[in-house]
Amino acid sequence: MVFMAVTGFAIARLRNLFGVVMLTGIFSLMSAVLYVVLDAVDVAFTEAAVGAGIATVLMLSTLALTSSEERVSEDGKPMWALGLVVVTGAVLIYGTLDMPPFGDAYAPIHHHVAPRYLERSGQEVGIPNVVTSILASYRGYDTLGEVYVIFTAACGVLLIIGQPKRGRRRTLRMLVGEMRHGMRQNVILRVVSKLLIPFILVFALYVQWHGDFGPGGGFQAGVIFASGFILYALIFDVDTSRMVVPSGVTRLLLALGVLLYAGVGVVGLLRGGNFLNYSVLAEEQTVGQHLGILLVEFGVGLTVAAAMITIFFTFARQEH
Amino acid sequence: MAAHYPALQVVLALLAAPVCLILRRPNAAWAVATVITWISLALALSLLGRVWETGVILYPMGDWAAPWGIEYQIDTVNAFMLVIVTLIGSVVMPFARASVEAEIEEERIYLFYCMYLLNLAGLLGIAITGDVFNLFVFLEISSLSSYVMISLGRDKRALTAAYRYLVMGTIGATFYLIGVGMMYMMTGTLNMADLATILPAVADSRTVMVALGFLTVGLGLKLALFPLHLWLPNAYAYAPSAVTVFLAATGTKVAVYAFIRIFFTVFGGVEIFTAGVIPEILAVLAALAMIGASAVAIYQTDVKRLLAYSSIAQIGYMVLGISMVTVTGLAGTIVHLFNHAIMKGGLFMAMGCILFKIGSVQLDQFEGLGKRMPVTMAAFVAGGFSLIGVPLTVGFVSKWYLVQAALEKGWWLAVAVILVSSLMAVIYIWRVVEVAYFRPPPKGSAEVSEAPLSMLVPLWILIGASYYFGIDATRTLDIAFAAAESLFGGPL
Amino acid sequence: MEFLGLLNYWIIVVLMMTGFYIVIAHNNLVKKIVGLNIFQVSVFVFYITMAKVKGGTPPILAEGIEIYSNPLPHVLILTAIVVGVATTALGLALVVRIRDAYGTIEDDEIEAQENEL
Amino acid sequence: MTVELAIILAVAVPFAGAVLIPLARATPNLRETVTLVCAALLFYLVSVIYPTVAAGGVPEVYLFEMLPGLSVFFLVEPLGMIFAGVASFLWIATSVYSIGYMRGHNEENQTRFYACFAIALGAAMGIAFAGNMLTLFIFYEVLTLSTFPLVAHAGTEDAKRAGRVYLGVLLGTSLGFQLLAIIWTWTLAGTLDFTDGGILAGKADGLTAGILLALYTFGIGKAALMPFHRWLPSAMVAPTPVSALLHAVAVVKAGVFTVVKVVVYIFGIDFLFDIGVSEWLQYMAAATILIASLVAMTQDNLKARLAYSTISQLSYIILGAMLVTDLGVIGSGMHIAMHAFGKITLFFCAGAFMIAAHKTEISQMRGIGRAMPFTTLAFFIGSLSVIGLPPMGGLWSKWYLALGTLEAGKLWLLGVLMVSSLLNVAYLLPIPFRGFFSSPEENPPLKSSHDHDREHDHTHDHDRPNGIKEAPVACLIAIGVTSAGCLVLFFYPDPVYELMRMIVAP
Repeated sequence: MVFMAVTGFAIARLRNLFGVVMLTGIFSLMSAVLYVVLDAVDVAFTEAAVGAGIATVLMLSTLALTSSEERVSEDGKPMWALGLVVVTGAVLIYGTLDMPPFGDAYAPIHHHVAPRYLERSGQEVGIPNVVTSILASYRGYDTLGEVYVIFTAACGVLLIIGQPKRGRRRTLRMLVGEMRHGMRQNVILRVVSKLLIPFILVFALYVQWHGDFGPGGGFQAGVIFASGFILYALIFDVDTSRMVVPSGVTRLLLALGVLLYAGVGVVGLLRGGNFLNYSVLAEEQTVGQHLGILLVEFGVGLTVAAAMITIFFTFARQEH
Repeated sequence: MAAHYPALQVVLALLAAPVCLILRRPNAAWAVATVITWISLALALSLLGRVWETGVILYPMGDWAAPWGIEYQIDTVNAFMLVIVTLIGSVVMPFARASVEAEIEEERIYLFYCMYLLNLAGLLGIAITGDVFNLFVFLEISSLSSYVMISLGRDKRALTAAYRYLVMGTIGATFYLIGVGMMYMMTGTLNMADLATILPAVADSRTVMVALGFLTVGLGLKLALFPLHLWLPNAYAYAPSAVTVFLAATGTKVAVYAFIRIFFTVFGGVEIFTAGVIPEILAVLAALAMIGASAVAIYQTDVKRLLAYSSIAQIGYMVLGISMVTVTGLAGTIVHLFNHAIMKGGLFMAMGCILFKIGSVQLDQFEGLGKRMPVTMAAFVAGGFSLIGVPLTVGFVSKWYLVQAALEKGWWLAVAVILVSSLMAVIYIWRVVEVAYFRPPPKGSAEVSEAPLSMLVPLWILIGASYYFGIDATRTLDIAFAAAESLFGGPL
Repeated sequence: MEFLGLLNYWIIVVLMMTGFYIVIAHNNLVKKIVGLNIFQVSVFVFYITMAKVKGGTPPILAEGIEIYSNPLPHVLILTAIVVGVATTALGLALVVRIRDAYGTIEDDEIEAQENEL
Repeated sequence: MTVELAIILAVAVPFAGAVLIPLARATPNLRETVTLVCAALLFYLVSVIYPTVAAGGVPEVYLFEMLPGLSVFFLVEPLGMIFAGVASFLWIATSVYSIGYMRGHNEENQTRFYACFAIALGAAMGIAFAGNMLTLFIFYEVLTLSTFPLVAHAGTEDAKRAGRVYLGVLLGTSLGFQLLAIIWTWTLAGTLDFTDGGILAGKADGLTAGILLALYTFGIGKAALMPFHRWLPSAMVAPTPVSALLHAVAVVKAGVFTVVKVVVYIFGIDFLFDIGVSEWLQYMAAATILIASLVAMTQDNLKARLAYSTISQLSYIILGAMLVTDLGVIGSGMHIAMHAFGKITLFFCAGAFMIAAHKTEISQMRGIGRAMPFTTLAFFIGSLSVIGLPPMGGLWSKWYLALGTLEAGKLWLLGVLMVSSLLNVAYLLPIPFRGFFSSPEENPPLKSSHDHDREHDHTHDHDRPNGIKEAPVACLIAIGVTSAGCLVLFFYPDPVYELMRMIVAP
C-alpha cells in the first residue's frame, strides 16, 4: 500500500505522460494485488484486466493521438488546489477516527445484511461464489445498470470519435509508431502471440462459465476476450483484426448482450415474479437461479467484450 | 401487469436503447424513442395516481426483499419526479426531430436517440430507487450519457464543456461514493429506509458526519450548487438544443431530488441535519447563487448562457427551500422543481427554434426577432414572465411559497434575496425583449420565418403548461405539500 | 492499537488526495483523467479494505471455512470499476476530439483560445 | 343579463378586443371600429352593474382556485364601481380621440397600440372588480406589462430608456414590496379577501402593521408616491392618448385605488386609526403633494408639467386614505373620479396642441388661444377642475378632503392642501391665460423639427397666425365630452358621493 502511495506521488510529479500512464498501470496492478490480499479475488481479477489492461491501452492510444509531454505550467496556481486537497484530506481523516479498526470482525457491516448472503445464498441461489450470487441475483439490478454504463460508454465513444470524417485515410496510428514497427518485425512476438491468442480466448470462455464456482464471471471474461483481440490488433494490424470482427457485428453483440440481460429480467416478470426474479425461470428455485445467472453473465460478457472492442477500435482508427 | 409498472418505468427505456442501436436508422430510432417516452409518461402518471390513492409502492427487484436486494420505493415525492422527467422527456421528442436533424450529422442521429433513452432511464432510475448504491449506478448512466450528448454541440466549446463536466461530475460521483461507503461502514446497509432506521444510533460518530458532508458536496456538484456550478453554463450553452432543453429541465432537478432524499429520508431521523450548521451553509450558498448567478446572467451576450446562469440562480431557490427545513419550504422546492422544469424547458426550446432559424443565439442576432419569429418570441416573453415570477405563471407560485416559508421562518434576508433575485430576472429578460421588439430587423432579413410546427407545438405546450399550472396550482401544490409532509414523516 | 487499525485508512486517504490533487491542479487533460483514475481506485481500495475480516477467506463458499470476508463491498466495487473505465474511455475520447479542435490538451491554453472566441 | 355575467364580460370584452384587433389589422377602419365597439360595450356592461351596487348589493363571481385556499374572484363594491365607471366611460372618449390623434400623427405599429390599450383596459377592469388582493395583484401586473409597449411605443432610444424606468420602477416596487406585503398578509391573516373592516385587525401588532402599510403604499408604485414617482414623467414619451387615459386615469388611478382598497378592506379604517401608524405616510403624501407641485412649476414641457401635477394630485388621494377618517376616505374616492375627468381633458388638450400646432413646450404657447380657442377653453375648464374651483367637479373632492383633515384634527394638512391649490393655480392657469391674452409673436422659434417632419400632410398654413386651426374633429369631440364631464360632475356629484358613503358607513 505504501508502494501505491509512492507511485501516486510519482505520477503527480512526472511530466512525461507516457511514463505517467505506465505508472498508472502499475498502480492499478498493485491495487489488484492488494485486493487479493484483502480477499477480494473477483475484484482483483477485474481490476487487473480493466484497470491495468484496458484503461492503460486506451490512455496510450490517446497519448499517441495527442501529445506525450505535459507542458510545465509556469504559474504557481496549484496552491489553492493543494489547500483544498489538504482540507478534504483532513476532513476524511477526521471521518476515519470513528471507523471500526481494520479487519475488525465486529464492525457493523459484517453483522447487518451481509451475513445473510453468506449464510443463505447457498440454499437460495445455490452457487458457491457468493460474490457472483450477489452480483447477478441479489443485486442483479445494479449489475444491469453497470452493463448499461459500459454500453453507454461504448455508444458514447462511437458518437464522439466514431465515423471519422470522409476523405481521411483509415490508417492506424497506434501507440508510438516505432514500437509498433518493432513489434511487427519481431517474428517471435508474432508467433508467440498467434499461439497465445487462442488460449486467451479459451481462457475467457472458461472464466465466463466458471464464475459460479470460482472467481470470474461475465465482466472478467468479456474483458479478457476483448484483450485477446486487442493484442492481435496491437501486434498485427487494426484493419486485419477489423476483418475478423466487423464493426456491425460488434455493435449487434453490444446491443444483444444488454438485451439478453434485461430480457431475462422481463421473462422473470412474465412468469409471475418481479423483474429479474430468476427463481421462476425453472420449477426449482436454485435451478432457476442458476440458469438466470448463467444467462445474464453471458449477456454481461457479450456486452463487455463488444464494448471493449468497440472502444478500442474506435480509438485505434483515429487519425492524428 | 400494473404491479410491474415500477420496473417497467425504467426498464422500457433501457430495453429501447439497444434497439435503437440495432435499428441504425434515424427515423426508426426517433420513432422508438418517442413511443417509449410517451409510454413512460403514461406509466409515471399511473404510478403517481396509485401512490396518491394507496400510499407507498414497494417493488423488490428479483423478489429479493430489501435490504438484501434492491428495492424500488415510490412515494409521492419520487412519483412526482418521475412525472416531471417523463413529461419533459416526451414533450422534447417531437421537438427534437427537426432540431436534432439540423444540429447533428445524420449518421450519428440513431446513436443520439440511444443516448437520450439511456439518459432518460438513468434519471428515472435515480428518481425511483430506494437504494443508495443503485442510485450511484444510475447516476453514472445518466451522467455519462449527458457528457456525450453535450459534446455533440456544434460549437467546439461543447467539447471542453463536456470534458469539464465529466471531470467535475466524476469527482462528484466519487465523493458520493465515499459518502455511501462511510455510511455503509457504520450501518452495514445500503437501503435508504434501512439506513434511516439505523443511522440515528450512530449519528454522532464523526464518520457519519463526514459521510453527510461528502454526500452533500458530491450531489452539490451534480446539481450545480454554487460554487460547484462551474460546469453548467458552458454545458448548457453549447449542447445541442434538444439536449439543453432536456438536461436543463430534468438533470439538475433529479439531483436536487436526490439531495432531498438523502437529507430528509436517509438522514430523516438524525438531528445533525436539522440542528446542525449544514442548513445555514446551504442557505448562504443558495443566496449567493441567487444573487451572483443572476448578476452574471445580466452581462451575458449569449442568450443560452444567460438562461444557464439563470438556472443556477433558480437552483439557488430550490436549495434555499431545502435549507429552511420546514414543510412549506420543502413544498416550495418540490413545486419549483416542476415549475422550473416546464418554464426553463420552454425557454430553451425557444432558443432551439431561434438556433434552428437564425443559427445563433447571440443577443445582437435578436434584432427585430419579435417581427421575424413572432410565435417563438411570444413564447420566450411568456416564459420570461414566468422566470420573473409574474402572477398567473408557475414562477409566481413557487416564489409565493418560498417567500411564505421564509416569512414563517423569520428569515428576512432570505425574503429580500428572493425578491431581489426576481428583480434581476426582470433585467436580464428585458434586455432580450428590448432587442427583439424595439430594434428593427437587420436589412435584408426575411420577413417572417418561423420554426416548423413540430418545434413550435412542444414549445407552446410547455409555455402553456407554465400558465395552466400557474393559474390552477392547487393540484401541483397538493402533491408538493403531501410530498413534503411525507418527507418529514420519517422513513418510508 | 486503535491507530494501527486506522492506519490503512489513512494511507488510503493520502492516495485519494493524491489523485484528487492531480485532477484539480494539473492542466493536462490526460493527466486529469489519470488523476481521476487514481482517485477512484483509492476509493475502491477503501471499500475493499472495510470488507476484510481478520482471518477471513475469499467469499466463495466451501466446506470447513467459517469466516469469510464481506462480499457485498466486492460486488459494489466490481460495478464501480466498470463505471470507472467507462468514464475513462469517454473522457479520453473527448480529449482526442479536443486535441483535434484546439490543437492542444493543456487546459489553460484552451481557455485562452476560448476567451478569444 | 345578470349582473354576474356582466362582471365577467366587463373584464373579458377588452381582452377579446385585444385578440380581435390584430386580426383586423389589415383594415384600419375595421380595427378602430372594434376598439370603439368594445369601449361602448364595456361602458354598457358597467352601467348594467351599477344599479345593483348602488342599491347596496355586492355581486360576486367566483373564477377559480389558484393556490390551495386562495382563489381568484371578482367582487364589485362601490369604490370599484367608481373606478370602473370612470375608466370605461373615458375609454370611449379616448378611443375617439386616439383615432384622430394616431392618424393625425401617422404613428407606426398602431395595431400593437390598440391591442395593448385594450388589454390595459381589461386589466383596469380586473383591478376594479378584484375580490381579493391576489386577484388585484394579478391584474395589476397585467396592467404594468401591457402598458410597457405603449410607453416604449416609439422605439427610439428615449422611449426605450423611459420604458426601462417605467418597468423597473413598477415591477420593482410591486414584486419587491407589494408581493412581499401580500404574502406576509396571507401568512398573518390566512385570507386576502377584501372584507369590510379589514382582515388584519387583531392579527398584526402595531409595528408589523406599520411595516406592512409602508410595504403596500410604496409597493404600489402606480400610486407614484415619492420617491417612486420617476416612472410617470418618463412615461410621457408615450403617445398622448396613453398619457391621457392610462397615465392620468387607468394606471395611476389603479394605483391609488389599490391604496384605498388596502387601507379600507385589508387594514380597516378603524384598525389603522387605533394603531395610528399611518401618520408618517401622511407626511410622505404631503411632501409629495408640495414637492411635485413645485417641480411642476419648473417644467416647460406641457406633458411633463401635467405629469408632475398628476403625481401631486395622486398624493391627495393617498393622503385622504391615510387620514383614516370617513370624510377623508370619501374625499379620496371622489377625487379618483374628479381628477380623472379634469386631467384627461388637460392631456387631450396637450395632444391637440401638439397635433395641430406642433407645440410641446409651454413657452411656445403664447397666443395659442387665437388659433385653437376651443381647445384652450377646454384646457381652462380642465385646469379649474384640477385646482378645485367651482363650477367644476374637482371642488367636491377637495372639499371632502379638506373636511377630512379637519375631522382628523390635522390643521396643518389643511394648510398643505391650500398651499398646493395655490401652486396648482400658479402652474396651470397661466397657460390658458397666456394662450388667450398674449400675442403669438412673442414665441421663441420652434425648436423641435425632426419629430414632426413626418406628419406635415396635416399641417395647416403657418403663414396666417390668426387663422383658426384646430385639431382633428375626433379629438375635439373627445375634448368636448370630457370637459363637459367636469361641469356635469359639479352639478351631479351624487352618484359618486353616495357610492363612497356606502363604503365608510355601510
